[in-house]
Amino acid sequence: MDDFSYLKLASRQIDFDNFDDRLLMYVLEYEPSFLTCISCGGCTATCSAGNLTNFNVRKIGLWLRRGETGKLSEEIEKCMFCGKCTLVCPRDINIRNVILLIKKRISMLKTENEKASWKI
Amino acid sequence: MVVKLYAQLKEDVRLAEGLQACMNCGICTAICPAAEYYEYDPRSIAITVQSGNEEKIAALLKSDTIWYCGQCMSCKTRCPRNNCPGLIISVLRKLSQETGAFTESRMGRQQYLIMKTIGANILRFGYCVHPTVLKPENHPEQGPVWKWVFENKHDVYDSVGANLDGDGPGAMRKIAETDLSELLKIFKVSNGIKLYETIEHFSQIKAVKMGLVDQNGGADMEKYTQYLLQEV
Amino acid sequence: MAEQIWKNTRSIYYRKFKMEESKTKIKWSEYNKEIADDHFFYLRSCIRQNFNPGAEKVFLSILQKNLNKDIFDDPHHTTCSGIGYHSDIVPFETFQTMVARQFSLMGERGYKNCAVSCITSFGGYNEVLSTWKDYPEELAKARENLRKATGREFEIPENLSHACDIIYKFRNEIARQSGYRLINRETGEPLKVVDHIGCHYAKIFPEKGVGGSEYSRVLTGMIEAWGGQTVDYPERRHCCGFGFRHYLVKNNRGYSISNSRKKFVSMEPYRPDAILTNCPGCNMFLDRWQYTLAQMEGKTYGGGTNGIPVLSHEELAGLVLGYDPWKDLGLQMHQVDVEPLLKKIGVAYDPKQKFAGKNGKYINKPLFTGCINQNIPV
Amino acid sequence: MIKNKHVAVIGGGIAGMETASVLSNQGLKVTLIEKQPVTGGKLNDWDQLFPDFSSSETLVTRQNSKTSHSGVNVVYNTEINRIEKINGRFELSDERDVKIFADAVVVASGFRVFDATLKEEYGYGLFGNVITSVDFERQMKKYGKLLTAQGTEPKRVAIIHCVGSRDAKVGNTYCSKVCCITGIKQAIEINQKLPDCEVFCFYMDLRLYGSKFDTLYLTAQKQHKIQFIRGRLSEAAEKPDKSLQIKAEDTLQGRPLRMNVDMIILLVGMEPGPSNSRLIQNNKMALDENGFLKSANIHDARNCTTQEGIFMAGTAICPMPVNETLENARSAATEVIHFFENKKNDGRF
Repeated sequence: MDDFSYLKLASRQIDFDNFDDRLLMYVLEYEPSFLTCISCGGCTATCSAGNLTNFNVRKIGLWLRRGETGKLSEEIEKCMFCGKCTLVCPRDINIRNVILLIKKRISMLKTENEKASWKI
Repeated sequence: MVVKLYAQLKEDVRLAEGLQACMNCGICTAICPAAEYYEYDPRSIAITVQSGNEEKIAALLKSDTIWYCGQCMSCKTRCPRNNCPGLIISVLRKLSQETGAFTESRMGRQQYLIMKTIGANILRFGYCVHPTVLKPENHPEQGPVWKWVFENKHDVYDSVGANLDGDGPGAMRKIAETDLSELLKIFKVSNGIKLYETIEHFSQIKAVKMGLVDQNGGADMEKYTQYLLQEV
Repeated sequence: MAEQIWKNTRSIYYRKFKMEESKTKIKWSEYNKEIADDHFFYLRSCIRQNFNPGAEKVFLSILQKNLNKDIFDDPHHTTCSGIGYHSDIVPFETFQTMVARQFSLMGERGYKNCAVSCITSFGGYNEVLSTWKDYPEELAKARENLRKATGREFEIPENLSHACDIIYKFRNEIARQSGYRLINRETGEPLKVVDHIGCHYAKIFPEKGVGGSEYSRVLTGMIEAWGGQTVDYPERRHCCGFGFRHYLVKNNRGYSISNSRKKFVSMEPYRPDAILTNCPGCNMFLDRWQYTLAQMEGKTYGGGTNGIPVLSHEELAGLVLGYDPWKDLGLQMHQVDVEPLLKKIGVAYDPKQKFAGKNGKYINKPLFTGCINQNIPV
Repeated sequence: MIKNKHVAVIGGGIAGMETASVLSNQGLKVTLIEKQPVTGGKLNDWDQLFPDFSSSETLVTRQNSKTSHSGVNVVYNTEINRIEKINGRFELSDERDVKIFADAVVVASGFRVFDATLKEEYGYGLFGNVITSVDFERQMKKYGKLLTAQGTEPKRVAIIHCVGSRDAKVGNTYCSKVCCITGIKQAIEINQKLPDCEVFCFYMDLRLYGSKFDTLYLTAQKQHKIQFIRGRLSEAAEKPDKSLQIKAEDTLQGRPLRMNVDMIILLVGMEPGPSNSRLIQNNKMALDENGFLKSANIHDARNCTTQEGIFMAGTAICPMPVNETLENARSAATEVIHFFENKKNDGRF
């Protein structure tokens, strides 16, 4: 039989119907101010880590809202927790806390061994 | 004097047709078949070209990005500003080939393969596609029926009333030498042959750079072809 | 003389027209394009004549014998090089000159209307004509190139129609002559047919398609005129995934199959009896990819081991008009068996003749047909 | 002097009523001409107004009583097709050749709602669960909540901005100004009535220019969990269960996005009124590049048409919300009085 493995491509389309919002719900429970993010990018512009790496705080927020736990668990490690993002946010969101919460929940997951079901 | 890349893009009449003014809405990316399966975003292509930024355009010309578009032109139908990102891509690809930048990306380098197959078919058969060159081993997805057609082509085409390699009209008829020579002359006067030669020229340079050389140190294009076929 | 006036005024007029056009609110569902009535110059398709030569033969026959029209099949015409153009190895300048040569042959034979078999060519001709209207310098260059290369001159065609436009135009006449309806013989229910319109039919120039681009009527009009039922499905307008350079390079074919798969997944719940296409590439890909996907996934999207039969407008018209599925239409060249559809319609056919050569000559058989080899489990 | 002057106001929507009652209160003779059997115009169909969720009906009732108290003569069921200046006065006529003579005219003929069937790819008119923002208002007025075509409560709704606005494909390149805030208002209303329903707004830019508009945006996010996705809707298609598959780009990520929703609401824009092209025929009025009535000067003679003695008010000039329409109508009245008091052209046009 022919080997058709060369034909397999992964879809990049964001599929809202298969969207895992558990991490988002956790963050919103403790930091409801995150609801008001308008993706302006003020945080990214001032970000200490972002000036040294390709870390993008605005995208952290987006990925959180799109249930992309896998991407988050890697990216989040680049944050230096300087807190400048929180200072500049026009919606007064405690972004530093949002990132801390993401980190905390993900490390809890790792110990809880839930990883498999979370697609990290 | 170095002509700016953006100025060169604008020389092609298709750029004005493809890019009037983009307002960054993403309606094109939403339904783009390539955006779903590749790291590709036609909206950002339009925005980059619109910016006229030389560095960014130069980077695009060397990138895989411009080779992801499948030219379905679905973007044209939807754009609220009557732009056509697919047409912008055609212009970028043209410049990428003319400047040799295409050999800097994996997807771009494939132009050599296409020129050697479809490009050669056009001048050899007068058709883009011909059953003698559609070998089942290179087209396993074509399935057992095509394999049967290929292996019994004269009988099969004959049985359905086609005129494979025959004189006169009909499906898959042989194109007369006089017509083929007109095609070749058209390719000569309209820069078609020049483009084939350009692709060949830059591909050879790339092959040498990659160490794919023959005993005399010249480009070994057979090795290069094999390399491209494997490259993923 | 008319040509001269066209040349002098068209550019200014057209620019103005384009601006006004964008102000005009077009109700596409009510839009009709102009399709010539008779005297066509036929332009073949590289892909169709290669994979479905019977479709082109039957198209000529339907026009000449069933509809009593004049259509000329000129042995001198060639590829338009459109596949090369869209995979970027043929410059736009060369493509324009190739198109100009086809027009020159047309004029030489005394024809003014093109009947185009291929959707890529059809879109390409329209792109070239639109460019010549907008940029007279491009037209002048094409004239100069063609003259220099071949000594030929050419005229702009009066009408450019795709073969499916012509079948659409005469769909009711075909229905009157047809011996078969797209109705399930056993249940009396109309057959469910999904359409797939080739992207370059109307996505680039909606005004060149019957009913525009979003809900083109060109294929649904045929289905309904011949008794069938059309089915709308979410990915109806999505590209089949040919992608020119993507199919041509083996390592890129994942793009092609992934996009076709999207369509099959989307149409599966409607359980269509057939897929109707107007583009030679789509017709071939939607047939072949069903086989490949079944080999990869172990299932088909049409239930069973066969898949959903894929037919082009010429093939479906030929079937309802009673042309022989094998000798005339060459439907044995499809991977997905068309027999389930033939049985539903009630088309008479001889199964023994399917893979027979001319005059019944034995020429072997494919290893298997349909999507899954029933003798070897996947 | 002014007391003897007769002003004809074309259009009995809120703009026409406001201008007419102000002029009448100033002692002028005013005839308000309405094509429908009732005044109130499009607001008769609206449920609640942004940004304060006040009742549209209450506003129309107030306008109606103000109009009748001020002594405006209202003519119903009459659609003016022709305005011609004859012997220094204006002759207005409808297709039955009913004639009304006036010393000045105010055109307050309003706008036309964009016909969403022109955006075929959104499936309005084809799919039962694709509705417009106008349909939404009617539904809210009738049933008090949003229901799908199948009569169920939707679990997920997408609100689509810029339908028929900022779109060269349908010939409208301008912004309709009111849609963004209407979308946010409607999103909040859905959440209030159906708290379990997820609401998404697909936008290109959120043009929330009004002083209270951005606050409403914040409220929508904070209290009503409305989600905003930056990307213009490319297509909607019906699935076998009558829900809708929609596609847009999440432009902030640069990735295509697909979503299944129970309903979509198209925020349809404002188009030039259908009578504009007829009204300008027999006088010096003109249309602007978008087909609305052209102002003599968009800064300080916005209510003056290019025909001396013919004025205009409200959305006949350009898209505007209710409160601006009323202000604009009062300023039109001022222009009329100015015209009668001082016929000199002060250089504005």
